[in-house]
Amino acid sequence: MTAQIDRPTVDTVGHAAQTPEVDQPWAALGLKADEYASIREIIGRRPTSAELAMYSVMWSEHCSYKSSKVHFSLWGENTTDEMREKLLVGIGENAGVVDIGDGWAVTFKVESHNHPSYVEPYQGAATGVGGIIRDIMSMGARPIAIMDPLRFGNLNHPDTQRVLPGVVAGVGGYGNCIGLPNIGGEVVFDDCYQGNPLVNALCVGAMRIEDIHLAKASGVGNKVILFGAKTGGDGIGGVSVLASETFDAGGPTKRPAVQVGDPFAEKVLIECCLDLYAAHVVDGIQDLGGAGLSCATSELASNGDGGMQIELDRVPLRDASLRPEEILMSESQERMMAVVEPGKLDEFMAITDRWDVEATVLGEVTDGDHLVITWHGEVIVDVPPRSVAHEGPTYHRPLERPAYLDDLQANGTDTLGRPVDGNGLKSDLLTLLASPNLCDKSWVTDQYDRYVLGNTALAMPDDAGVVRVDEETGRGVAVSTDCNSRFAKLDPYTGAQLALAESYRNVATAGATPLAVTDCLNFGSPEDPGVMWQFRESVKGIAEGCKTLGIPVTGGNVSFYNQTGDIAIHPTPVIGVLGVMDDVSRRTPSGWKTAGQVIYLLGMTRNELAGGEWAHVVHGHLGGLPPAVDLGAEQLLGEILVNASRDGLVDAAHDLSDGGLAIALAEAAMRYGVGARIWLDELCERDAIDAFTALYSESTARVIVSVPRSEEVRFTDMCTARGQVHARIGVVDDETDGLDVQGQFTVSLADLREAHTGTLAAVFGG
Amino acid sequence: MKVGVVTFPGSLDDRDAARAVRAVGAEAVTLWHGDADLKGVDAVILPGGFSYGDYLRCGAIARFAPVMDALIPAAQGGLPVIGICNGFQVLCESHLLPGALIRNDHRKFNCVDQRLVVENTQTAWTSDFEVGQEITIVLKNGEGGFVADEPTLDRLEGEGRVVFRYAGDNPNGSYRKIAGITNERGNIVGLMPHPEHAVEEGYGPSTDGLPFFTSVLKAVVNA
Amino acid sequence: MGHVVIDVMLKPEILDPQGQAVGGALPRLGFEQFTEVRQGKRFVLTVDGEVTDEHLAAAAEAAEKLLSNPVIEDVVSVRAEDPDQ
Amino acid sequence: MGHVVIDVMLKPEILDPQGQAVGGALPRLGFEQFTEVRQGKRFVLTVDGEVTDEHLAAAAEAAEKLLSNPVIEDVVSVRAEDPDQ
Ligand SMILES: Nc1ncnc2c1ncn2[C@@H]1O[C@H](COP(=O)(O)OP(=O)(O)O)[C@@H](O)[C@H]1O
Ligand SMILES: [Mg+2]
Repeated sequence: MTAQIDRPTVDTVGHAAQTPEVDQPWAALGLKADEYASIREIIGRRPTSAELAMYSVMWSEHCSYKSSKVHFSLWGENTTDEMREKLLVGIGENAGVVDIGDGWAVTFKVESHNHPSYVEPYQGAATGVGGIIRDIMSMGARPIAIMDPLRFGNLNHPDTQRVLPGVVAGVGGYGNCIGLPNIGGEVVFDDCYQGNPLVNALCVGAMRIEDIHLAKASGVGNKVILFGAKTGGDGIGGVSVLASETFDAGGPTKRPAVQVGDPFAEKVLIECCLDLYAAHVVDGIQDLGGAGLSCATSELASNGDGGMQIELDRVPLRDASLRPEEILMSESQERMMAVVEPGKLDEFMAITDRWDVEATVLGEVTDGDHLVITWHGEVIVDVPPRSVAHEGPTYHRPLERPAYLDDLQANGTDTLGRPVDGNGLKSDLLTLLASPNLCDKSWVTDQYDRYVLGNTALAMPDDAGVVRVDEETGRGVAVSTDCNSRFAKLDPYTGAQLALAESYRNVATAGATPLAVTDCLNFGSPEDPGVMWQFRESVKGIAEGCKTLGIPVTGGNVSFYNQTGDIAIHPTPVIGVLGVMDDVSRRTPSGWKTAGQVIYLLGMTRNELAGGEWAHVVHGHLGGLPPAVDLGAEQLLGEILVNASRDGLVDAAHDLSDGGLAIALAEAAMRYGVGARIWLDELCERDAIDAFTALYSESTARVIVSVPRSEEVRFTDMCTARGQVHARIGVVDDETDGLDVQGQFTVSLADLREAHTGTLAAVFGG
Repeated sequence: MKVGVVTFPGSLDDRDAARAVRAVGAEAVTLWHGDADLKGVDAVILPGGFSYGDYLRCGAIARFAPVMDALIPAAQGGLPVIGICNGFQVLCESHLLPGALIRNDHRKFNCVDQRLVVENTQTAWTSDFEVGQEITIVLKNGEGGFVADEPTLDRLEGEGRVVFRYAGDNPNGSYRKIAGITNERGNIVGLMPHPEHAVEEGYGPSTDGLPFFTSVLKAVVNA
Repeated sequence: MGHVVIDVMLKPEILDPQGQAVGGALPRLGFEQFTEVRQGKRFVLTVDGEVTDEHLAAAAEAAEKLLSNPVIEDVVSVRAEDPDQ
Repeated sequence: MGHVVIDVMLKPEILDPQGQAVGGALPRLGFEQFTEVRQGKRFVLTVDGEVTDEHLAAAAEAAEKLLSNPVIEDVVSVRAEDPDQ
């Protein structure tokens, strides 16, 4: 069939050398004049159209991090040797890897697929999940769980009804079909995401330490193999255009072909890769994600010690009419590239055959230092691979603290009308429970399989997802993702640290020792100095916060241009923290079960309502300074929670965050339908606050725990000995229907549930 | 005592099914879709998942896998076989069980801890339950709506071949709230919910799935 | 290159949740004139050269065997593609 | 009672995992003659009385607006149902 198609003449290297004056569409491909000039300088002639395609996608914001890179020195500067101890693979690879003990390694990473998910919610979200899974696979790991931090515009906006159900169905459609438990995520609504929803996806994988694989092409004569799906015209230019283009209201957008995911193909690819790793036939491996073959070939070659030669016409095509530039840029999903010793080629092919996975030798590692790509025998690319993959442009974009910040921070919450009696406190509780950000999310999370693989020990709606890694010992990991972007809007440095603190606390609440961090930095346009300042502040906040907590950032992703017209989203640095447990069967759930257990509130409560849910929901207010961060207190609290879990001192623990104590109490009661009597007087006296502040403040470093009577003395002794602030605020009580907040109000379980459930179903249908 | 677990491309709960088999002290044997060979097993589990992506109809393509050429006659001959979720769909597509499974009436994938009532304890897979017993195991699928024509439904009811019925609200629009059925002989059982996700304390909603696997051990020993 | 088109619909007595959902959405968009919607599948099979009677017979057999489940679905047509479509 | 039939197919350049799965299964069942399979959707909309031009126009509009996603799909036909089908 291919033979019948007339091949248009291609732009060869020889031709390019002789025709320096040819006018090239570098601007349409998103390159700046000086970037084009520097490509010409690097290769000493004009680029061929294939080279231009490669440089343009690889030098896009999405692939080259050209606006953010200069700030990444903050990661390294804030990572101490001690933090590096458990870090087996750090920033710079497809995903970071940490040592969780007993010879096990875990890799995890969060990535964005925001813009594609706005254009085609189902496929955008699905391929977002597929992409991050391949990153994890490429480290040599078996993927073991996924999470999906999501942000949408106003719940009642008609476009949210287009976007949300599609995104959720896409995350579920891909994750369920590929057989990975979804163990958590976020569903947040805010008007700032109306024209620019955020679809982030996180994947966790596990392997034995000796099985770690890296993306590098070494060993002259080793074969370079493309395997998986055929290459089609999917998302050509998508990575550079889609990820970098803002959606101006009404304006024309470049709409490249949308990628369609095939989770079945990826499931087969996972099993096939694991068989390949087990047979030790893979020398280097790289997934094909954004920028497709351009990225995989140049990164593999750049990370290796030689050059690489590729015959591009060997690539199996779904569409025989694709031109070489298009093949290089195609973002067809479910493909991987491996580097294999010639002697192991047959075994490699036998394994791919068994899984019905198509595998094609495209070329080999050479002793040169160039990446050379031919098309039917003619050289169309001849470049130093580092210049494509790693030496793209770097911008020192101007930064400036936004002028509006002073007014915003001055506009605090003290003037907002507060409830004056128990009835008012109760009605605010019910209002908050029914609000979009605090309501029951099972309309979303019930669409995700949280049980597949049989290792899930904790998932939605608990504070962290917990999965077993080693079936013999029960060793496993806990992961949580968090970010309150209103805090980050008020103060990006503090806001980013608050996200880190919350995620850290959630992992500890489940009983795990926090170990490592991944982040997905969702921001507006880097060309806006105010946004760039927010970005810098956030990175600094995370990096310095991680140093204080002693846990390294192992990888992540930057997503810029999240804005509609000139209006950027709130800065949204989503933080994922991973913790380890020697036996996940001792994980601490968030709900009360046993009557008679004593409820303690750990941590201090201050008058901190700015940026919180109460101000947002009840008053539609955003202003003031976010809650103070105290990472030392978080660390101490984490140690208390982990020790308490290990020694069996607590049966339930629930983190206090959005909506404060009131919401945490209601959730703990609703979880298993067991109520409690609560008293606030001593707490109010100790912290010099009123009942309203006790219930709705969002002060950090706080958790409620339920302690069996038999352990109460040991528990309080431990707190006292370590200086952990604690207050006895109630008792789990199956005689109480719901919550009895003494002296203030009582609210039945039925009323709590009626408020809490149904908000999403009312909008999206039952 | 060997229980085979079939792996089709796209099977997902095969590892879980094997774990459940081991949990009751039996040996789990992997059966590959491409081999028309049952390796001498005493019973077979068709696990959950999305065989071949379930892109056409669930179970439709898996039904033609070589392993089914061996399994279909063996099942007809009395070999205990259970189809869980996608496995149930494969059994229906193979006409080893009547009816079919269609998209949930609410059109969404749904993962919940589901209550079921056990109605038939005469099958190879349910003898360790009590009639009328209520159990809670995981239900998770997008196409779990059991349908059949009225005469077939009446026959299933009349012959006591409805093995499990959903308790509480109908989770997916299944006709007559049917969650699982058996063949005339009682050796083949298909159900949408997942007993293999309820065999270990701490990793699922209950351990109500264990009797499925202990039952079949007895059925094999007594056969 | 020829094409055989095969149409498969759920039997009328089988519940069609997808068709129902579309049927429910149409009036909200201002389309009041449709009293019912059913959703089925359409397969397009490509053959080398013209579509022959053998192709059609094979397609009909594939339609019965694989592309439809007779318990719930009907094959409503198997035909060479109308060139004007 | 009349029927309007709407056919929607994925655009040719868009990956069709469903059609691919069927295309992969056919040879295993002995059908070797089909070089490609694409799977699409077929909607049957019922109207009271005969199908009029207004019905067809409304159906065509509904097809563009709701029944297909123009980013990945084409509406390949909107027609009154052939009475012989
Ligand atoms: N916000 C961030 N924080 C830390 N590391 C980051 C961040 N963004 C990107 N990285 C790291 O930079 C490297 C390149 O990122 P990316 O291009 O997303 O990887 P990939 O090509 O695998 O998708 C990765 O190691 C990634 O973890
Ligand atoms: Mg990668």
